Amino acid sequence: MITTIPLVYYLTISAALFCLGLFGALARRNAIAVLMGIELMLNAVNINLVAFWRYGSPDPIGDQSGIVFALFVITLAAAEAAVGLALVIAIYRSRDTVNVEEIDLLKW
Amino acid sequence: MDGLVLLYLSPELILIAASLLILGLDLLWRGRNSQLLGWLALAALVVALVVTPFLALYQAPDQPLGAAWGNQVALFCKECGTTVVYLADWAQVPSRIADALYVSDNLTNFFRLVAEITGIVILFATFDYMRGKKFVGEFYALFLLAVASMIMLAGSTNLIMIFVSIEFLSIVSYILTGYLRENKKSNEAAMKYFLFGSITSAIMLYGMSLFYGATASLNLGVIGSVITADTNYEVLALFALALVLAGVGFKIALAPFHQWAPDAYEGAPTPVTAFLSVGPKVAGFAILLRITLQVVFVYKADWVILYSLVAVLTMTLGNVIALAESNVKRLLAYSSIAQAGYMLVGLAGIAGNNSPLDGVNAVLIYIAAYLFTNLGAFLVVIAIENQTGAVDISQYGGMIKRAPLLAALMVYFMLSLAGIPPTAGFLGKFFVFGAAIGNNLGWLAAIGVINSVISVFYYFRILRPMFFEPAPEGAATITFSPWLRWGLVISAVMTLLIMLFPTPLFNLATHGAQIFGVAMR
Amino acid sequence: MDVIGIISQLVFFLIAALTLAAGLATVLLRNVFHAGLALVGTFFGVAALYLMLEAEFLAVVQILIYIGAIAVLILFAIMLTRSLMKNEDSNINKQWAWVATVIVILFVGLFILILQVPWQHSGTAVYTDLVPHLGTALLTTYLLPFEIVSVLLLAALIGAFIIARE
Amino acid sequence: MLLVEQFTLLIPLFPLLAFAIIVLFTRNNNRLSSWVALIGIIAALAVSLGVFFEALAEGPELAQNPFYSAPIVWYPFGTATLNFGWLVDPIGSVMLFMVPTVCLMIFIYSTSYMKHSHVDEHGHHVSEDDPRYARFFAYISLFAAAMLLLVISSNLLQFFIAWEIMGFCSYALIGFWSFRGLKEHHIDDAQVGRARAAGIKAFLTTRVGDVLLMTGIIFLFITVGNLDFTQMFNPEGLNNMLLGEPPIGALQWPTLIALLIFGGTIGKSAQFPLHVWLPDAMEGPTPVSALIHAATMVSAGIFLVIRMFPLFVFDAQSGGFSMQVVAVVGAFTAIFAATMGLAQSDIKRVLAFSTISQLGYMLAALGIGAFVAGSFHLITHAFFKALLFLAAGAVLHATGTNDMFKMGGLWRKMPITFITFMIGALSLMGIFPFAGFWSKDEILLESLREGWFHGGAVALAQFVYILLAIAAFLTALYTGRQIFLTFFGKPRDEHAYEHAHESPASMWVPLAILATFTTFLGLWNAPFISAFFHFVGEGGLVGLAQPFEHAPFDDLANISVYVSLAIALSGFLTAYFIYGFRPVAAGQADPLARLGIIWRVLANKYWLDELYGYKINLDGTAQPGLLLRFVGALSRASYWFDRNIVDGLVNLAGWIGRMLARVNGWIDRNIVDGLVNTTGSVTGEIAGWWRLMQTGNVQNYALLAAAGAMAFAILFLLRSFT
Repeated sequence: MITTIPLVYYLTISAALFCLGLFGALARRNAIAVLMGIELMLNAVNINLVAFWRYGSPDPIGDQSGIVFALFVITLAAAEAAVGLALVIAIYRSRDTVNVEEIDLLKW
Repeated sequence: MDGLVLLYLSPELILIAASLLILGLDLLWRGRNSQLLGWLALAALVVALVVTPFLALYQAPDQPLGAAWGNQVALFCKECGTTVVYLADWAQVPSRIADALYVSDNLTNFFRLVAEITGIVILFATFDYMRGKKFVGEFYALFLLAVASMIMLAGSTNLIMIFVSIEFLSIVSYILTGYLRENKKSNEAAMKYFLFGSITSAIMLYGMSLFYGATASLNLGVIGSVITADTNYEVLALFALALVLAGVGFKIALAPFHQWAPDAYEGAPTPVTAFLSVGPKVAGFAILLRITLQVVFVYKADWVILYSLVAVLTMTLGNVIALAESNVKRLLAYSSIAQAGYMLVGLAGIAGNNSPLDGVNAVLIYIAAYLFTNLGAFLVVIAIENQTGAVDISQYGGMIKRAPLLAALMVYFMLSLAGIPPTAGFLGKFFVFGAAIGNNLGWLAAIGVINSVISVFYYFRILRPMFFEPAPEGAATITFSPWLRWGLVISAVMTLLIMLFPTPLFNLATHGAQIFGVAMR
Repeated sequence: MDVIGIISQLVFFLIAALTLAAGLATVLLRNVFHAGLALVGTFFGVAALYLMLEAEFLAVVQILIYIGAIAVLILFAIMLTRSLMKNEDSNINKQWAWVATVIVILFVGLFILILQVPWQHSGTAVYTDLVPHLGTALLTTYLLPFEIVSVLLLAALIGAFIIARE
Repeated sequence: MLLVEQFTLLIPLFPLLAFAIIVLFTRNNNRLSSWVALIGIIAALAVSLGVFFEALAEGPELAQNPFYSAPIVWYPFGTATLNFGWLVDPIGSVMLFMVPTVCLMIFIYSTSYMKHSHVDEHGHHVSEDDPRYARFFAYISLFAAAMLLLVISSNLLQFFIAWEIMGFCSYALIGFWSFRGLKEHHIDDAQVGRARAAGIKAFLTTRVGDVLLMTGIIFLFITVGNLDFTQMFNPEGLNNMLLGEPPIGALQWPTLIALLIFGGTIGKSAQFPLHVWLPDAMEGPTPVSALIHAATMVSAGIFLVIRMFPLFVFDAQSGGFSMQVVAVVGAFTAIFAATMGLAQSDIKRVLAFSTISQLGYMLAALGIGAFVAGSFHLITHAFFKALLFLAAGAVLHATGTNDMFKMGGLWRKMPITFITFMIGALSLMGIFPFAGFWSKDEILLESLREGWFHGGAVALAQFVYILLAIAAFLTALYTGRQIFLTFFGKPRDEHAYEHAHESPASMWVPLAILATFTTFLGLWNAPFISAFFHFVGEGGLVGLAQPFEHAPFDDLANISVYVSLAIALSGFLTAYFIYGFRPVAAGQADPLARLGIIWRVLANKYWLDELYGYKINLDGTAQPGLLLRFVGALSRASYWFDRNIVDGLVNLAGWIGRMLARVNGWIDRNIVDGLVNTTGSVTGEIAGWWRLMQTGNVQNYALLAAAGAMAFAILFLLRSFT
């Protein structure tokens, strides 16, 4: 398969997914939707890492650093999601909103 | 696995172990004896502080060292088949051996000291602040983890380690920021901090993946040597650097990645604010130094422009907006943004010629000066807030009568932040601007100098009500615990000593800078 | 190009199209719950891409953790906070046009970069069991971050508890 | 043998210790605090005099082999270490004689001056300590310590640190009465406001100079590689400076560095265009004025040029023009400040402008190379100016006003003050045989000789001579005016006259001592003795082996003496005809006001305060000038700006409007108003915009961050295609 699909394809998909995620993170009102955008960005990064590992590594079996990095990204995404959702729920409890635009007590 | 790994990680391990111990004891004691847990945390930090110099001075059995201070150890070195590698001098080490996950070198040791001192001073302030609050044990545990992750960030030389440490530091910081959960502002600060941090760290990760793609390695040393050798990667390296700067710049609060800072600083519990204004910032500089010098150093013309640009933005935005602030915490937030800008001036001033006025030295000296000065200023704010809840400049009236010590020390810290002698801050500015001028960035130094003049206005604006205005109706004199007094005394004395006897700091910084011999060659 | 090549290309394009479509749905769907479901779809698509890249273990991890844990967590959170978002006039904030501009420029920039850089192509056939090597790496070379992450997860757990408790 | 010089480092330590003791222990005991301060300065004086006499014994050889020791390693800069230590060369030793002596007089004087007397309900005169009496002595001790540290500094960085400590002390001392709760001491809110604004103004204005100085120091370190006075002026290091690429066009490195360093002097020694802080600094208590404006801070600026003189000389030798700049700035300031001094009604402000003017003399002398004359004037000026300030302080302490138009006829009430003031004033005018006569004449003689007789005509020195000669006339004129208004004629304010009385001994004894010095000190360098010259000038300077040429006592010197005496006397006589012959009556305007527009220009100090600095009004409010207004517009921050920005703009525009309307009646006020409104709204917009970035919406922040990162990345990408 590796011969038939160029690396650039994967990288393009990843770039597109990253940009979509960034859009979601910056343009969605709902804090949870923002989180989902961030998850998309992280997934895009993982595609990059795995593709680079598969195509670029001189020793893909012995040196799986791309995969390892992706694993760490997934793990930390989970930790981040846990803390982030806890924050969302705390905010929701204290002010009945999860709209990012309304969370602006602190400004100027 | 080499047991010595544990030795060379001992400061971090002590902190993590103490943190777990505190969690366990807290569970056991069900929230009682929180004061004891605080002392335990303090003890752990002190032990780590004591251990660190020994670690640096320890003579490796098979590798006698010339320098008294300078035990360079690479940990988890994949290529060399062992977990601990002694390095007499990085300058003589082939990049293959530099292929380590983590290093315990002079730079790490410098930041270990910085982190541990920060932790201790802030704990002094925390004892008062956390009295009567809930989940105190967990707070101390998380705080220790934050300090540990700060050190780990400074010692990382592998993209995975960098990412994990940054995230570790971030996540713990988010939690600490949102610690006052009944407080809407604290909640909101944590939320903003979290969202901003997650987005920028995703951007940074994308940049890291590009580094990996170009070099098939995650190690800074290897990435650097590949990128240095092949100019085809110039664009990629700089593109990736710009993306990575988003994540690191977020930690340091560099413009345009700074906007979370005032909000998060205002909402966070004040001791946490003090930590945020020093800890992540300083650790971010550690990693920015490593990335700059080990990876992209060869494209100096480009990153110098990038850093100069960001430095100008950061200083100017921080200082000018600070003029308009009346909340002391926000004001100090902008001030700390501006201070990071000065440090970045030093970074842009890296000529790589190992001269005493070189940027690496300058940044490290500035960091040490800033550390004590800024912590001191925050301790004053905390002392006042603990008693009166006041965080607005207008509420600071008559401090000279209500708390003469605090008022006098505040003058000193403000002088230091403004860079007026005889203070550590002056020394830092002298070196940082000197580095920039020495690297033919006279214009950058000039902008920095103009900025430091502007900053005098708002630093003195804090002092004005303290000295010249009557105290508000019914304002009591301000008392604070001996702990806080100790913190204040340490900060003030160190701010003075750094100016008067800078030699030890100077040596530390020089040793720290020496490790970059490889990159600078 | 042989048949297998054509088929694999077709499969790739199909997966890519599905992934991106699901991604687009995730960021554009008005109903957050639907967006969450689309997110699950995206995760599946990414898992399929991992499979095509012969990273089977990671594909499994993706499904277990991303879909099994993170997506479910997100869906729970959506349901907990759901009552609010019903009468929103828009799910997109005021700066969306700026954001769109930025991401379009960013995508073009990334695309140019991707085409321009001479990526290393040293990939060889793998077809072997990668998991033992991965395990070894995690417990030797990457032992330090591995252990640190365990502490980090504990910290995140405690933090989430402190922040979100009643 | 006991070598006093070994204890040089103790000199600043004594007052510093006094400061610490007062702050930490005795601050609640006024009497004890003043004694601590006095003992501190006396101890410093004792050691200083020891060092001074030892230095005198060494003679001119001291210049090349100064008392020098830098034992404390301070900054180990790799090869070049910067050590903390002391350096005493001839001129430094003279400073060591002058500074603590004058300081001691001021300290003694302050013990009485810082008491406020008022009449209680029983009609008794009661005298009460200033509420911050102890603090005052702490501050002036610190100030003296900083100045002494500066004098003995062995390197430029140490010098700079002392310099900056003084800057901060001057802020605290000028603004000493910017403290609420002094009403019962006749210090009203307006005075509080003025004091506060003056302190800040002094600090910020001098800071502009300090920043230039610091930049100069960094440049100097980078090019020469050392900051130690004994080592940095070696020919090798200096020549290194010339090797580098000239930084700005034709400006070579030595010129640039010398000018940056001179920038520090311009700020600290209140030279044009940074002189604006000094007149307002008169809001401080009078001993502070004497301390700052005679013995310490302003002298520090001149001393800086003296210390860096080898650099200036080197620059001149290699074709730079930094010395010309020093000469022109000095000469111009001398005459410029003298004109303004003519139009002041505040007794202390006249002295303030005279200080600026006299400092200009010193710099002009240094600028034309007359090193010894400039140095000598620095010393004599310190004595007679301190005397004048303290005497003026005695007057206003006694009368309760500092407006000369409310005084008159005081010589009968305060004879000692009058006599001492006269001695100081005659010295300032340059009347034989007082100290100022010798030193000022020396400067005039040098510029005369340099300009016309010494190797042909030198246009610059001619220019300097003419300016200084005119300034000498003006000096005599305004000083005469001051004397006649204050001490002669009929009392113009009965209340003030009634209130007036001779000062207590602790105030007049220092006056008498200073007057003695003022009378006899000039002989030290009188042309027929020239002891000062032999000591200070013959051995050259640290870092400059070339000895200064000794002007022979020839016909030219005789002519010069007569010319300058004639100038001074004619100035004094003019003053007599205007103010003495027919004394100004109560309520009568100043006769010179008939000069019309010129008078207005002078009385308003050329409107420079309005232009940049900021203007401090009588009611204690301050208006930002253009420069500060610019910063203020960016921020709307500091409270002066916040409250006054729009007012200030309106006032400025209104003033412009009035002036224009007066000259050209056809300018419509509406246009101006329209202009004001537009300006106001534009600046407001800018001010708002910066802060409005912080919207509170985290997605805005993140967008900026993402766009920023993207912009940097894309810029790098685009760069690769070009």
